[in-house]
Amino acid sequence: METKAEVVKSANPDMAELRINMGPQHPATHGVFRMVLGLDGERIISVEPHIGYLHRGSEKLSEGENFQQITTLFDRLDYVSNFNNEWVYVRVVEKAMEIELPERAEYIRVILAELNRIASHFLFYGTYGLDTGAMNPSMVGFRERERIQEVFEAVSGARMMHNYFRVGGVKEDLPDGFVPAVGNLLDHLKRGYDDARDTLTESEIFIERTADIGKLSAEETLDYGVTGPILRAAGVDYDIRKADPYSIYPELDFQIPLGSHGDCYDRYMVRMLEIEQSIRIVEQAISRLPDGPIQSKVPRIMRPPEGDFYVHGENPRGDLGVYLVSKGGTVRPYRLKIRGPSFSNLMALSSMLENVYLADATVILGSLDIVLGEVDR
Amino acid sequence: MIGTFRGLYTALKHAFRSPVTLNYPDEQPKLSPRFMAHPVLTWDHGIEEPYCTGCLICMRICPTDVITVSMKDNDKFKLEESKRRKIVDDFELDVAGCIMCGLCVEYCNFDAIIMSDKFNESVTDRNTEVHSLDELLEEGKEQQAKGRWSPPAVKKSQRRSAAQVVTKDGQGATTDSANAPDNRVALAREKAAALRASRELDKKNKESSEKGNN
Amino acid sequence: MSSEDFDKHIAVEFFDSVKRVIQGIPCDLGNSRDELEIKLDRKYLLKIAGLLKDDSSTDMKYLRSLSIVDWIEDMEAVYHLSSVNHSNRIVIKIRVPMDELLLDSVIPVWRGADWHEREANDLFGVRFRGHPNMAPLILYDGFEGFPGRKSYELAEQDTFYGD
Amino acid sequence: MTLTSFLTIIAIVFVMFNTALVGVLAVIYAERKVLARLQQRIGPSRTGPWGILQTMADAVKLVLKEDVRPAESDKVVFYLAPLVIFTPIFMLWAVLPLDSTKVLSDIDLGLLYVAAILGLSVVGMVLAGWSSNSKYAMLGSARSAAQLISYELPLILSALGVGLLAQLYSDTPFNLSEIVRAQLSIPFIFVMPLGFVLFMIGALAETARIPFDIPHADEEIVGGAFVEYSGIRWGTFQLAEYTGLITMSVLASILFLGGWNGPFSEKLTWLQPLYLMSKTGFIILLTFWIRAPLPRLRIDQLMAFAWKVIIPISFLNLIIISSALFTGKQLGISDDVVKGIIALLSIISLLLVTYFIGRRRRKRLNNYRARWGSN
Repeated sequence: METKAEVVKSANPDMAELRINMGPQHPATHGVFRMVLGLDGERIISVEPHIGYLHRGSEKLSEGENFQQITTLFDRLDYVSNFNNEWVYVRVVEKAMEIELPERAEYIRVILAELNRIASHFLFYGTYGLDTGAMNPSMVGFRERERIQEVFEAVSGARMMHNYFRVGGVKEDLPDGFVPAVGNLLDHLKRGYDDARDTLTESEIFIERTADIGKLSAEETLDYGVTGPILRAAGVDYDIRKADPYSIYPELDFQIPLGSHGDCYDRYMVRMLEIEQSIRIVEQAISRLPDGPIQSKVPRIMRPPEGDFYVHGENPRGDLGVYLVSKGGTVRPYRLKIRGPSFSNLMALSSMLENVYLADATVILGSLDIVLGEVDR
Repeated sequence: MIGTFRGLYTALKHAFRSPVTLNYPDEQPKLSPRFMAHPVLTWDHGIEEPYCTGCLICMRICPTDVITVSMKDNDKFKLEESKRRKIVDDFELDVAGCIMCGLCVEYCNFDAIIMSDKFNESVTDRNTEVHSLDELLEEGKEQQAKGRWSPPAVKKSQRRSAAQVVTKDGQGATTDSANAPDNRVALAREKAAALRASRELDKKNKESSEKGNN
Repeated sequence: MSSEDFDKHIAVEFFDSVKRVIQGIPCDLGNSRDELEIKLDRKYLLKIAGLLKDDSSTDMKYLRSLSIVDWIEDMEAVYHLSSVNHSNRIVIKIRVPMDELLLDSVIPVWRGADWHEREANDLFGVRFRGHPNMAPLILYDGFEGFPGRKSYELAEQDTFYGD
Repeated sequence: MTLTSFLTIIAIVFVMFNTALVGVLAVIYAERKVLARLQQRIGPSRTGPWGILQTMADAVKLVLKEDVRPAESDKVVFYLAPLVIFTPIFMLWAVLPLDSTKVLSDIDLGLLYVAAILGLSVVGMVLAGWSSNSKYAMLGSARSAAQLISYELPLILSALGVGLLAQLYSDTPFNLSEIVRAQLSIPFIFVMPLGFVLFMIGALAETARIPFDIPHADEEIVGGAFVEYSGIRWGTFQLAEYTGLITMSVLASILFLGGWNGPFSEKLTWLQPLYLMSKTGFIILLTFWIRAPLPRLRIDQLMAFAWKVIIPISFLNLIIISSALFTGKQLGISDDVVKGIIALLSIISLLLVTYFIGRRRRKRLNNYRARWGSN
């Protein structure tokens, strides 16, 4: 069937389409992402996404670094949820070298990764408020994120680029006074979540701006390879922590929030409800945190055996997968493919932006919650 | 319009809470003891020499290759004042390239390098970011004076094995610096020698230019 | 591969349903760790993709990722598929000779392969027949060479460690 | 027009322009501080005690900045546009009574003058957008034209309502001073709250403030009509915008909150300007408060909201007032009872409207609450 562009062009052939550049320098593109939009008045006719501005060649770099150094590379992929990235990389090497983790290390990883998920969703909340025009949500979102980052700094020494997970465990044990600190952090987060919910979730204008916008049906979402909150907002129950459980998730009880309409408001709601679920997970994990060693016996120079290994985890943005091909006996990976969720989520954007208002383009792009570090790698 | 009024009411509630932001230059942020800014070298006050023996492990493990180290014989060792046979001759750290990941501290066997908390270092031109040996030692003394680090009772290599648990294959942790193929060490020595030569060159033509213009 | 090797990782009935679905296509089934591995010739790629996706018992609706591995003498395209309802996973591995790097584009089966194929073309030079818009995705226009390949020297990144 | 009276007028206008400048600096500073307070931030605290000189510092910076003009932009119109926006808003000050005696020109058709002059600033916006030869600016000017024009109607209609009510008290109801005197007994906000709400919505849209912020929606078209301006020329736009905010607040407080009336305001006349300023300040704070948590509407929703909801209701408001006045006069009911009826009808319709606006929200939230418990 004819796309909108052809319809408009055939109607008035000599009319030049108003093409504007949204990005790479633009307040609403969440990073260095450029869209060339063909406009007919305020409505978008054609979309041309351009990526690659943040391409650092992480996959090629990882072929030049040995297994201890690659963790620093993974911190910089999805720079909003660093622990989750490190976790997937560390798990792929552990799977290759068949290393068992001590119980305490598993619990530490779950606590930190889920706190990172909360921080990442609060960042989404802040920027999404700004996309629709409200100023308060950004402060509410960043205030909560700051509190979580204080705990991260106490544990790993850095607020974002932690480099804290190691193959077979974690770098250092938790600082003393960590458990009470996380305890009152969770109270703060609950109050912060209430503030966040009261400001935006029920505001008429916000619902007017996001309900039934950027709708994507379940089949289409899956066909594009879109995963994470966007897929769950379309009603598909696929969360890797439940579908392909890893670490100690089977022992924790939590729900997977699902949407029904698959539009921007549902994506927003799914992420907000995920904050609640993650708070529950951290509470359970904190209460059952065992003592014991935090690092299993791992040679300082790792040489994984020959073969190819694929591991994926539930990153706040979707299904982050790492495919490691190793030639056995070498200190560096032969090939390390990183499957970023935002890379596939962004593919669905051009089909969502057909025949939509310019103002909605910002809202839809915001609802995808993409991070360009993971798209361009 | 209940949603809008609830939003307005929450905004009003925020007005009666104390601000969370920090008036930065006047109120300094409270850093945790594990805060990682760029690494600095530690000073052994007992024997008045750096802990670093120039063993090049940090140079090898650094993902962004910003550390350049060279080694020389320790004359204090000949006078039996210190047990260190080799001592660091020259140490260069390019803070601009350093990604503050902490791998050098983790892999150093002599507790010679620690992460400082000097995050607010800004410079006006690009190449003053390279900290030389004495600058790093100076900053290290500062950190020690500030109490962020004190010489540990147990040596690091013993500490690491205690923290680990034996897994199925039971491989021991072997420090691999000994059996690295020797061309690596030669390469490092060349690079350091080239560095020292270029610095002498700068010094010479700086003096000649001063002699020239005054 | 007989079916009892799979008992510890992959459900046996899943393995039987896959065999039933693709019995017409010459390929060998393997077991890479916990995923069913299918190695086959590139001629049957589109056919097998369509079969696996449409059949309700295998239901491979979600193409996780397309990775290209450069084995110097030839290239290997690895398709990671998984189904959302049964959470089973399949890996399709296809060897592509170095002199003729050409594959059929799987966009008709999975819309999501679009950018994966463009990225593979940018970084490795593997062309995909039938791809609607093969513009460079990650690299800027006019970039010579294929950075992903082993032959593309990593600029002086040689660390002093290991082999 | 003797020379001396002409010079005095010039002197008065000069004083008023300076008060406008100082007022704008104060309002910008107040906005940044109040918004910071609403978001648990500190706000400007670096320049001067509590950051008071912050806006002055910004102004000096803007003056020192280079004044860039896009390549093929239309030179004359580009330089003219900021003035075309600022002058009509500043002309409104001529008619606003500061207190019972001091007003620059006490003309009888003050309200009509306001209604006429308000429409002119739209022209400036379109000139600015069109002349700066940039796609974003052109989009911004098209948007602001659409919005300003369609939100003038509710503004003028609700002001008309005030004029109608003022008939009870004086024979020249459009004279702003008369309107203020008419509210001696009770400010009109209590008589017609619906009128006040409509006027505020119109005022917010006129000054392009959130939630009617689309002329320069930062996320979508990055600054709208004056995206290509820089330096003090861009400063004049900000000046025009914030003077518009002050003017609208003064107008709102005159029409609805009873201008300079307040306890002991007849006896101690020096109190009157203070009352006016405090009421204007209250309304300005109200706009800051509205700005913090509310997102902005999309352009088509904005237009639909104006034409399908707000304008019909402002007609309804007029009908209520005029029918109540007419029946009151026919049946000889006393003025206060008539005002009571108007107030009652106005409150009822206000509640009806708010209920009607919130129905989509209820639909979406209920199915969430049903599935995920009270959220």
